[in-house]
Amino acid sequence: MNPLQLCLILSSLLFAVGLAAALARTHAILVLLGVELMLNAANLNFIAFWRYGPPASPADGIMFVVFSIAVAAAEAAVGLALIIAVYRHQKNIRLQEANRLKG
Amino acid sequence: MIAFAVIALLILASASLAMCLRNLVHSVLLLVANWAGIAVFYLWAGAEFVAFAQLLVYVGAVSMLSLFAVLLTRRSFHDLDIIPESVSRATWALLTAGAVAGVLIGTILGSPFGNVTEAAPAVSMRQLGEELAGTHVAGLLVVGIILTVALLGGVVIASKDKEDKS
Amino acid sequence: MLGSGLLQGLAVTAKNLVGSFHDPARYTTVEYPEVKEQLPESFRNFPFLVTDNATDPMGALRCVACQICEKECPPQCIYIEKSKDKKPDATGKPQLYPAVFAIDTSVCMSCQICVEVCPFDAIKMDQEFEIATTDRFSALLLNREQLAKPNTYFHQIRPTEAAEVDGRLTAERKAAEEKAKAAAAAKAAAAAAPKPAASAVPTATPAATAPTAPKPAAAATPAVPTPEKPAP
Amino acid sequence: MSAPSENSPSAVRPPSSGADPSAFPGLTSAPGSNIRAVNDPFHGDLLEVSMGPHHPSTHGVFRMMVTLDGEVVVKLKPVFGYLHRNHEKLGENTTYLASMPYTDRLDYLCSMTNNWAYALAVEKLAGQPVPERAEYIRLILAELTRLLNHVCLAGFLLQDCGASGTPLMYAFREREKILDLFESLSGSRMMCNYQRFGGCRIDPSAEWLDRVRALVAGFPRFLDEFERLITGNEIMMARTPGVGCLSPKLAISAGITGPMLRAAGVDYDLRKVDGYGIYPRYKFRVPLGAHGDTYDRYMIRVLEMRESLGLLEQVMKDIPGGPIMDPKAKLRGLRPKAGEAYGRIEGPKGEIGFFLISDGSPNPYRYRVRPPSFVNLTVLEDLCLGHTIADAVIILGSIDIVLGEVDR
Amino acid sequence: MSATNDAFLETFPVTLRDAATNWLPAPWNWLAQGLIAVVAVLAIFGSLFAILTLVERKALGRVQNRPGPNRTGLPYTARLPWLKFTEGKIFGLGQPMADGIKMLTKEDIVPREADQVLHFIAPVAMLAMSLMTFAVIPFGRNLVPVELDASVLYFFAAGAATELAVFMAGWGSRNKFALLAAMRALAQLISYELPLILSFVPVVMIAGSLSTVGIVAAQSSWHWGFIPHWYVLTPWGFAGFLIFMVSALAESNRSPFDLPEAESELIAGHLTEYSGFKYALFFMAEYLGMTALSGMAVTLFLGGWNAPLPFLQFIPSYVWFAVKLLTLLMGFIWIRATLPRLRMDQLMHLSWKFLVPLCLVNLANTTVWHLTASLPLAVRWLLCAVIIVAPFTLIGRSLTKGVAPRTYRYAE
Repeated sequence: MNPLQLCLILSSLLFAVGLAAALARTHAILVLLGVELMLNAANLNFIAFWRYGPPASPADGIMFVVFSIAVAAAEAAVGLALIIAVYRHQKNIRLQEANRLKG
Repeated sequence: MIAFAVIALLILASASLAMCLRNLVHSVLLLVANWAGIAVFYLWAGAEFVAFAQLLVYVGAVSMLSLFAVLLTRRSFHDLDIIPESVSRATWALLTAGAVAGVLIGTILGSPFGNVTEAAPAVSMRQLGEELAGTHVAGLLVVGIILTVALLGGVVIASKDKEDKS
Repeated sequence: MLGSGLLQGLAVTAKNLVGSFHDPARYTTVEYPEVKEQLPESFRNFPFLVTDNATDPMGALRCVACQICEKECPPQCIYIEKSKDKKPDATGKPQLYPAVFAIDTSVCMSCQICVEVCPFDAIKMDQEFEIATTDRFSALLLNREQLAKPNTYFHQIRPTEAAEVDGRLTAERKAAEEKAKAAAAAKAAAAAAPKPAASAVPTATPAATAPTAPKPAAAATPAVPTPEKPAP
Repeated sequence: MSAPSENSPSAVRPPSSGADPSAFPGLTSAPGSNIRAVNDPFHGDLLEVSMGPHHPSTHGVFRMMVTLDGEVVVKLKPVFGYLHRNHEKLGENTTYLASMPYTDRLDYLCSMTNNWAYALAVEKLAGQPVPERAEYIRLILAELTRLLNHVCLAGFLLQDCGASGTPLMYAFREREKILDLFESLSGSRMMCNYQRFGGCRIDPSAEWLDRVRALVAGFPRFLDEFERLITGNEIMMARTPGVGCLSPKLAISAGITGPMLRAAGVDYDLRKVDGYGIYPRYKFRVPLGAHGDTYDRYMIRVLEMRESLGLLEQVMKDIPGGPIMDPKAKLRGLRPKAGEAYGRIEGPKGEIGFFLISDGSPNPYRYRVRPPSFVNLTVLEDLCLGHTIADAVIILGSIDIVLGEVDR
Repeated sequence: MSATNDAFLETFPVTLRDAATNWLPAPWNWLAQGLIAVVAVLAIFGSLFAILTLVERKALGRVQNRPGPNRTGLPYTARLPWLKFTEGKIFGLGQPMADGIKMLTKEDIVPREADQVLHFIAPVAMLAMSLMTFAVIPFGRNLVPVELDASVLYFFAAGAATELAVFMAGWGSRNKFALLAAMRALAQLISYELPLILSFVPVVMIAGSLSTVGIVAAQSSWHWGFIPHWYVLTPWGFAGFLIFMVSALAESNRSPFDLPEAESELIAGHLTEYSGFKYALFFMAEYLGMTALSGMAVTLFLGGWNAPLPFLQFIPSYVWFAVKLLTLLMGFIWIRATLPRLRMDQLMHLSWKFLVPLCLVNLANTTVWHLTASLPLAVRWLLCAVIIVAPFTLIGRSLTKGVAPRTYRYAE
């Protein structure tokens, strides 16, 4: 097994953990954080390929991750704001009960 | 390789623990540890800039956001313990995740990767900056706009709507 | 402009910081156990009993156990037991003396009312304030022996008031002696021929600017009702 | 914590202008529009915090049960009595003279004015005249006490604002000078026990009067420096204006007196209204605020200090000689005729008054204190609602309470 | 570089390190050098912390017209002939040691309801994070523990984690005051992170480097031989420096931004339930964080270890760094001695409505500076000064609107 494969396996395991959390938990914050985990797993892949993959432009992998981190930050901010807004309306952030769009 | 093993253990253990715990604050803090672990992984892989960006954004900012969300959506100190999830739901989730992981790992192991480059690609800060402000300047602008919109959107969504104060 | 007020404030503190090294008005700390400030003469802490004779303090207490201070003391921290016998006082007149005189300094609030009401100048305020002890009870309950301090000590801590008191007391003594003499003479005269005695007896009146408050006329008002005493 | 369970009607604070405006027109709290009802189940959770009795900024053993919405105070319950010492009952069970040292311990910063108010009440009751010189000395001491109290207050207020002790230490530096004067006159720095019915206990020497003159001459320099440090400070200007506004209406109906009332713009100063002592003979002005907020309360005190200094300068010029104590004054065994009297003066904190009923015995039949800080404290909740917890602290500081007087 | 580069004193620390480690084989050599750097940082800044606590208390005392701690001496110093006059008190120099002993021997109280793990981790994490930031500060010409390409980024990434520790402390204590403090700390630290980072972006732009060593090197020359090239002497640099220092005050929880531990409001904030050694760790972390931020300010704006004038270069570079660092630290203390505290909402306004816009303006200002390089220096300087002072005045005026000093009427 070469190091690239190891890194990829690590990232897929991390992705699986995030997926399991997003599916199993009902607390909205945890679901959102599970999604964050999956995003991070993807970023791991970029870096792994940048490090061990066939040489392309030397900064491409890094560029990908930088943009991905920025977008992830935006996603987290909006997601958490949404959660707070939902909580304001329903006093609860269990996802099963947050199935109405109108408060 | 030992370093990789330690980092991988840190990442996976903190992630799975975070996702299993009942106490939300602990979950978030463990996730922060996980993010820090990922940053260490980047460092290990030689991507300094990404590692520090990861630390700054995730450990510095996203963690704060999550903690704020946790604090703002609770009723008391003891309100944090989440009700246990239903067993069937958890089972299905684990099965799905396991299946996905299996497929992914199977693919990874089955694919021929050939020879990996051993030497880490050398990227200087200056190079990165030029790339960011040159080749990828469109992306940079778009990200800037997305972040601004997200900031405004976050503020608008989370701010109290005054007229709704019944 | 924003920040000018802050800069002004910073200038003030800087001035004080620098001033504390050369300007005594900006360095007001007195480092207590090494340096002690001169106490003002009127400083008061706890009462003490004045005795006229330093070598035999118990024999020469001015206190005659009239118990006025005991009755007037606001927190009721004075306890007096009268003696059974009488001793001659400074004028030679036989007087009672306190068999027990105790002040609970843990209760005393240093108000000086006992001093003001004492008709005999027998109790005065002390200036000793380093009286911390490790025992809350017995060590703070001062008895007659601990309370008694000679008149010279009184002169030492409060020269003006002591001189004034001494002057008044000597005048009173002299008057009393003259009165006694006159009485004796009158007696002798009465024995010789029954006619009214000379009644012009000069009595000393306190000066208007006395450092203590003017006292009620004399000990001649014993009709002070005792306030209800709290249960011991 | 359990906000939704709190459904008692008294806990409801309606958003705008009070439950029953007709009942107590002035006494409805005037919270800002951002105050929510305590039992509103919708908007977030409330946190009930017990500030005190051992909290750094409650000025003693005072306790505030504060209900917070985030950082905003939505309910505040003052709890006091931790320092209750049975003052009034003690006064009824001791002689008139023996109550005098106890009055020192009411507002232990201003024992001289407490003494004076009590002496005034007894003098009224017993019909006791006071010599001219004593009146002068009393006025000097009262104004010095005002300086002392206000300068302390300014220091403590800044301490509550979070300045790490510096203004307070400057204030105490000046207060110390006044306390030294008190000590050399009466023998004690704070528990002066100086006034008597019918005059004062000790005649001040000429040297002492000179020291007062020197102090009065040097005080404005300190005040200028103090104001340079504080008054123009942007942080102070951000913290205090508009915080804890007291409307004149509420102030009058709640019985507020002293600088707090005058900061609300009501012209009421017992020195002018009653004209007790020799105040009517001298010219001084009474500063009045317009907003009744914390900044006004602070500034009114600073301005009052300046007025007091002017008054002292005038008074120090013509102190008459003569006795300090009425020679006929009876201290021990005073038995006033049956009757009642109320003696009040303008203390530094407000109207300090003593109400006495005599039944002809050596002890008063009824002895009642009207403590200014206690009455001023009653509007605390009204001032604090809608402000943050940090503001509640400085509002409490600007009310100027001394727990010895509040709890008695 | 001048000839003083290899003066004995200048190279002394490096020579010493090399002498101690050169005999080791290559990888061990590297490890030993790193370890020596860590130990040196710990020792120097640990003792600086100790002295700083004493200096702060003494300075506060002097400002308040009192001497400050001056009793606690060190044992046996009274026997030294040249210290005899101090009677063993040596101006209170023993105070930090006594404090340390007191802190160590005090009972460590953990509330029963507290989150034991977080309560324990918080001080450790706090201290670890503050110590990590020292890794990239160039203390002298060749004295930087770790030379990174993106060291400025590293500094702020490591510093960002301290707010988590504050949160852990406040949350883990299960105390309402501590919880309020935790909320405050989160909001404050995240709000001031932004101006803190934005304020030095101009420096990075102009210096063209994200490495601290490179930034210092870019400042190490003189205009006309006597005006140093420090960034603080340019209009945008000065504005950036001020914003940086204000944000640094807030980031290190120092007065007037000490809201998380606002004594008069929240007792001790997130430290309410801490005692003994854990409290000492927090205290230490606070001071170390302050020192690190000051060190960064020196590096970014004050020319790092460069001497102010060319002929002063004979003094070793680390001495210059120390002098500048101590000056900034004294500034921190001076401000603490003077200013009252802001309120939470005002604190946020200051950051979002004042500092952040100013930072953005400053960024534009820097561009102007960069593009007008052809103009004479004085013209360029004035132009940029106007560009930054005008918005400062305008925004400042809107910030303090309606709070002018009042006039009062008097009743006769």
